[in-house]
Amino acid sequence: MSQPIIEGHDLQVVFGGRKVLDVPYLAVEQGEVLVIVGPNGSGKSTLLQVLALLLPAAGRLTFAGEAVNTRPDKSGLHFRRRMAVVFQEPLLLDTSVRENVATGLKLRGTRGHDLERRISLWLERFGIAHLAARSPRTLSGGEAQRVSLARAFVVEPEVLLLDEPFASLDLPTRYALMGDLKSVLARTSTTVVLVTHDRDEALALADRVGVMLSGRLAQIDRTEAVFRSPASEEVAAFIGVENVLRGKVASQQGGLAWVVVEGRILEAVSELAPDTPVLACVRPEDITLSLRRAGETTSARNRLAGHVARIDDRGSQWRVVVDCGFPLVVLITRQSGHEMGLAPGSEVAVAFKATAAHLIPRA
Amino acid sequence: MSQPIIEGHDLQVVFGGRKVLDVPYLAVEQGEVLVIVGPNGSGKSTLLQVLALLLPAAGRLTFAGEAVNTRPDKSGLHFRRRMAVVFQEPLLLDTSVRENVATGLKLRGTRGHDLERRISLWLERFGIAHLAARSPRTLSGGEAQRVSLARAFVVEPEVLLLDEPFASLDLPTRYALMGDLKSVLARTSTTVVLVTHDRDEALALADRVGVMLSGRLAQIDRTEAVFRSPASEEVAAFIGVENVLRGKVASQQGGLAWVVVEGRILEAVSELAPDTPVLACVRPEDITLSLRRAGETTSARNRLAGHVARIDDRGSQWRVVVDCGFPLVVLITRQSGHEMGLAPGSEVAVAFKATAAHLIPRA
Amino acid sequence: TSTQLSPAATPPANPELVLATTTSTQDSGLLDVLIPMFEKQTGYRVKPIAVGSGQAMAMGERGEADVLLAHAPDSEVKFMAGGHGVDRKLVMHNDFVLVGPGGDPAGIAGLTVAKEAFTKIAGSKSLFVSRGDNSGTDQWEKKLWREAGITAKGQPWYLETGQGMGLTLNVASEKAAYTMTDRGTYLAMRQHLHLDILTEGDKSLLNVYHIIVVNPNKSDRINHAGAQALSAFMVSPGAQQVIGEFGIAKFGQPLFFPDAGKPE
Amino acid sequence: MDLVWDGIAQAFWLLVRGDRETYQVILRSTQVSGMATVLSVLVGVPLGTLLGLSRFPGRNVLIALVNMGMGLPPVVVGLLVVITLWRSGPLGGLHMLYTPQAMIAAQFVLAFPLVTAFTLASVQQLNPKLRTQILALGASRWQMLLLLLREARLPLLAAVMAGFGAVISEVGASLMVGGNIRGLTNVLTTDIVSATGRGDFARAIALGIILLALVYAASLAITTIQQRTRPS
Amino acid sequence: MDLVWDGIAQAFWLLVRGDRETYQVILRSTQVSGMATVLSVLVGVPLGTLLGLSRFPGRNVLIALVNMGMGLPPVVVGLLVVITLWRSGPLGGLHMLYTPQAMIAAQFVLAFPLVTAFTLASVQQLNPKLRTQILALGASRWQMLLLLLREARLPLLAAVMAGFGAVISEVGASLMVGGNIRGLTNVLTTDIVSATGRGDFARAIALGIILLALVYAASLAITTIQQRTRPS
Ligand SMILES: Nc1ncnc2c1ncn2[C@@H]1O[C@H](COP(=O)(O)OP(=O)(O)OP(=O)(O)O)[C@@H](O)[C@H]1O
Ligand SMILES: Nc1ncnc2c1ncn2[C@@H]1O[C@H](COP(=O)(O)OP(=O)(O)OP(=O)(O)O)[C@@H](O)[C@H]1O
Ligand SMILES: [Mg+2]
Ligand SMILES: [Mg+2]
Repeated sequence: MSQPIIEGHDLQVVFGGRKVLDVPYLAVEQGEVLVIVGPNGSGKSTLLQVLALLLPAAGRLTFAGEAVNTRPDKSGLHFRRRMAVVFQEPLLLDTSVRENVATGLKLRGTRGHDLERRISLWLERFGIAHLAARSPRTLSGGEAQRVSLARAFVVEPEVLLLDEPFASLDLPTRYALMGDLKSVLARTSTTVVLVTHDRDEALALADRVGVMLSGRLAQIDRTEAVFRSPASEEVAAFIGVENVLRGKVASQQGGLAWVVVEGRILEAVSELAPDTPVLACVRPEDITLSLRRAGETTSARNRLAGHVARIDDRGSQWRVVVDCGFPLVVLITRQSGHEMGLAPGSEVAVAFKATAAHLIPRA
Repeated sequence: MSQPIIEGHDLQVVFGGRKVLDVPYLAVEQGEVLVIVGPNGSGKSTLLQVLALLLPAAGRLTFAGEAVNTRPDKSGLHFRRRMAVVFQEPLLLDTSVRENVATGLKLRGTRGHDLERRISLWLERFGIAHLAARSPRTLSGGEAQRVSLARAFVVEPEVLLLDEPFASLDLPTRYALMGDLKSVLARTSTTVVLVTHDRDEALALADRVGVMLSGRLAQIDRTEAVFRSPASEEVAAFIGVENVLRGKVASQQGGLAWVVVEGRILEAVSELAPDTPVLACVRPEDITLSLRRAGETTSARNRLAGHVARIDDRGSQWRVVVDCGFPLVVLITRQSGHEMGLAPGSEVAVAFKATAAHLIPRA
Repeated sequence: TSTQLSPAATPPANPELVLATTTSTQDSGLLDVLIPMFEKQTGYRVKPIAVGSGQAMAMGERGEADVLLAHAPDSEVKFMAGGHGVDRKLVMHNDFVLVGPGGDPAGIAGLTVAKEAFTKIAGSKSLFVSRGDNSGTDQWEKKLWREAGITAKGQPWYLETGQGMGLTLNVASEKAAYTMTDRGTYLAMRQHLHLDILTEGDKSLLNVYHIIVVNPNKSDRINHAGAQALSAFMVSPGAQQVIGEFGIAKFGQPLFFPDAGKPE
Repeated sequence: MDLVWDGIAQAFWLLVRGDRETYQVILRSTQVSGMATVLSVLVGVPLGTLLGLSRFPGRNVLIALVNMGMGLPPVVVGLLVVITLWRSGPLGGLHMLYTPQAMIAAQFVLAFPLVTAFTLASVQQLNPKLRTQILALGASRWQMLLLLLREARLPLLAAVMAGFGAVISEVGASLMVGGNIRGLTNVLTTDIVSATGRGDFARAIALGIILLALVYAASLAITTIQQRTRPS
Repeated sequence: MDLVWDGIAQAFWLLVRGDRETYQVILRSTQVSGMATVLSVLVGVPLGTLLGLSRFPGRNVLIALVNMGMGLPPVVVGLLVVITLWRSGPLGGLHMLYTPQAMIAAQFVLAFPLVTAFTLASVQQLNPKLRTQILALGASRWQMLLLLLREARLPLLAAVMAGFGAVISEVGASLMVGGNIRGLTNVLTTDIVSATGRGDFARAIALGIILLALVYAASLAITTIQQRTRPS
């Protein structure tokens, strides 16, 4: 792999006596899309601001191999101009929309025809050309967000730092932009660090995902890896692995482990030695659910009988809690829920593959 | 049905010469959750502000049967105090978090123990008790949003007007709050008007959904009805019915219509007369997709053969465009996509029920 | 006459000249006539700074002014004795008058001896407004109280403004009080005042103006030549004639009486 | 510069010796200007808020008038107040001329445009959506005004300071309407003028230093309040 | 009140007759105070911005000094400038006393604390995140300052007006430093004082009215700019 475009060592930020950010090492690779997810107040925006050289942090930071000062002083200007930031809250300047979009370019000395062309292009792309002469004070939430996006993209930077950039956009626009973003990134070699609360956004865009918990990067890895194999119970809980079952490895052979959970045996792909206490994580969408005739039992491994304890309507999906000795959360489409006529009390069978169960050793 | 709590006639708002809101009639029923969806800039926030008596509008408005002035003047104070609003952008006062949450109650004259109890309760519920003494300027985006929510909920109003209230909350919190909200609303008889861009939020919470397009309520109906039977092509497009097929009713019998689309016959539940030009709407998630051996054809109605033209990764779901004479968009889980080993060019069969196809007559 | 003197053949090396003058000469407009004359004749550029006689002499002492026009004989004598000035010439006089409300509660109307008037005012405890600003007028008034053997300062009926004549006259008018004023200022303000001239004509009410050339040793920046030129000009026949005629057109009577060459 | 040192020494002695007259003058300065400032805040803050928040025809003319008010020459104000309070003037019957009350009136006229203009500027700079937010919280008109002013408290305190600073250091109007009558209407500034007029520069400087110290004390108090209310 | 009418009539005639001296005095007032205002903006705006944006030890003391500066008595400033410029003073060699330049210097000392304090207050009221946002757009320190000031332009224009209003209407310092020398350093306010001293109230009022008109014209210009830049 080539040299990381941004590399941080021992980055720390303390606010009001509390360590809000504490990252021993972080590398952002050239051209990748790194998505940061995490609970509110976990330090995502703080990390982004440190990377953007806007917030002084303890530690060392290099940009394309060059050491940079983490204090937002003059020495950082050169590097700041190679990046662009979309903040969580679009803070527009008290001038026209067009001027707002022009500002970043003007500050970098772009003038004349080139300036006009790029402004028009990006106003167009974000669907705000008709708002060009308006004052930001009169914009709707989504319109303001688009201006904020256009303002960052127009400078066509090497690194884009985006803090929940699509939050207040309507769905069709959001999907369109996500598509656009992917193709733009594929063409140029722009590096993106993106903070989001939208799991689908993360899955769709990310090359790698970092999970931020209480100021620490609890896990940072390729997207599939994070979602399949969360590094800890907390990560698992946060990224939506709702089923974290306490058990113990009974035996293991050829990378397949048999785990005892509440008296039932589960099969999982794992190299862990027998007798290791473990947490078995199974993502709700990896579990299939089918109706079962009353009284019918099943002895197959990873195929458990139970009954529906509770159903939460989550829009296009239902979150079904199945009691099979222990509670197991299953996600099914609204559609199939209706078809099965599922209701609390329904007798069901749940099943998942050995590859869907991920084991974390526990202390 | 009892008397609507809010009723509006001929509500109109004009900004800069443009009619931003134009609603001939709107009734918000006592105790319901009315969700407003629509593209950016369509007038959702404007509508909410008019209902909150914060923006003067042409037209008439009644609150629990009483006529109210749409100008935000003194006469509206009494009614404004029976409502609470969460704005799209949390605008907190320059004092402590606790004071911010206290403000609404204090303005209504609540004092002493009752005040303290309710503040503590709601700070707790939104998980911000530890932030009570902090200045809002130091909060993270999600923390600020929680304060904004607590500030509205603490007054326990008759009507809650919420403008993208969960936008910057992390997913676990969002789900927890959506669950809480449902149970709170079930207990009290609070009326809610909620603006959101999150389709799942709408599906999970709404009793009724209003679709706002260019300042007009293009459709307002029970949730299922809107999502199953969009009133127009535009509504269909906006709420994510991506398959809108131009056709003509060939024959109709006993509520079942046969429609010709691009030379293929589709079955749909409809009372429309033969020869009516129609648009057939099919939601991508209502279509099932299966692999098909190369060359295999199918003659069954609403079961079409085709091949995968394109796959968009949308996180936990894939959006698959199938070319079956005309393009048909299908949503499948990432899981089953992987299992089928789906790729552009794959030979597939798609199928949907007659009840999943909804016909709109076209001009 | 000498007013037709041709301008100086050669302009002086250091034309700038600071004249510290009493406010009355400035306010009456007399200097507005005399100074352009002088400037035309000699090529000097005079900066007349109108201040009280007290401040004028303080400026002289520090060498901040080159020449003074003052009307506080006692201080002037001290000033000369202190070696601050090198040449002091009598220029002109006008007179002080005692003015007061029409009702004249102290009954001083028609008196011609200032001392008597002061005694009556003090005896009846009638309000009296003093300038109290250490100006020439103020010093003169203080001297008259002293000569009358009265300690006025500190009495409840004796008010001090610490300000110029114009303001003091206004205060006296509004408070229906007595005050001592130079005739010129009173005449100029008469129409707005509820005050009448009650005592006048006493010799002790003569207000004498001298021009003093500041000791050039005070500062190496003093324009001594200019000071001497102005001093000479003020007592020249041409200037003296202008002084004698000034004010007749406006008030029907002269405001100043030329005194050059007369004994003190 | 010897004069300045003399002045500092004299100021020190005046204060230490407890010169009764000096203390009286300090007290009077504070009272007159303090009262004038309080009155201008009572008038200027509501007026400035109103001008900042509402739109009505003629508003710009009014704002220009307020801005002009910041340039009201004290001597002209003094003159007009004097003319009004003269015995022959419209308010002559009040017998207010050359009293501290008259000085308060004149200083009020000078200070309130400053307070109004500062208030106007700071209220206008608030996020306009803040008003809507506050109304939505259930505020009445008055409650909204109070909350808005709390949000703008930083520049408002600057406004109070500007008003107080302008009038306590002002001399033209105080002199004309007060008359600098010793023991009755003389204040620090008018005493400075008369000391200067007497050529007593050292005393003038001494009083000037005392005045500066007074203003500094006031501004330190206000600055402390102002900067404390805003966490960094 | 007849005096006021006389004054108005006289003001009218002075202007219509095109009295050369009057026009000269108006011009000199405008030039001197205009220049002093420009200088105070050049110093006060950067200083106020610095004080508003950075934290350093002693900052509060400095802010208090600036606030105190708003209460600098013109006569004290005049006195100090005079002492400095006196022949015996440290800058006596400049021969600046009793010149318009000296008046500009004194007025600058009076105006710049006002401009600084206004700037400080308005910069502090800006959203602190705005600085971060502007830096993120790629602004250098200077570009950031300029953009911030553009955001705060409303109260800044009020600051300019306050500075100009304070000095053009000021008389104490101008009198002491300029000496009210006819044709050289007399300005509107010092002329008003001397007309009042002469008892020529009508002329005093006439000049006062002209001064007010001048200030009103300036404030109308500034108000128009100020209010135009902010769409409602
Ligand atoms: N003062 C104004 N002048 C002109 N247009 C305005 C003004 N205020 C609002 N608008 C326009 O009114 C329209 C409706 O705004 P509104 O905020 O109601 O949209 P919205 O549906 O809430 O959008 P979003 O999803 O982006 O929040 C927008 O196009 C906006 O630009
Ligand atoms: N000045 C401050 N003083 C004290 N705490 C602060 C300050 N600024 C930020 N914090 C805290 O730092 C933590 C991290 O904030 P940050 O904005 O990085 O969170 P985040 O992960 O972006 O959250 P969100 O998802 O809500 O946007 C928060 O708990 C916040 O309250
Ligand atoms: Mg954040
Ligand atoms: Mg909106």
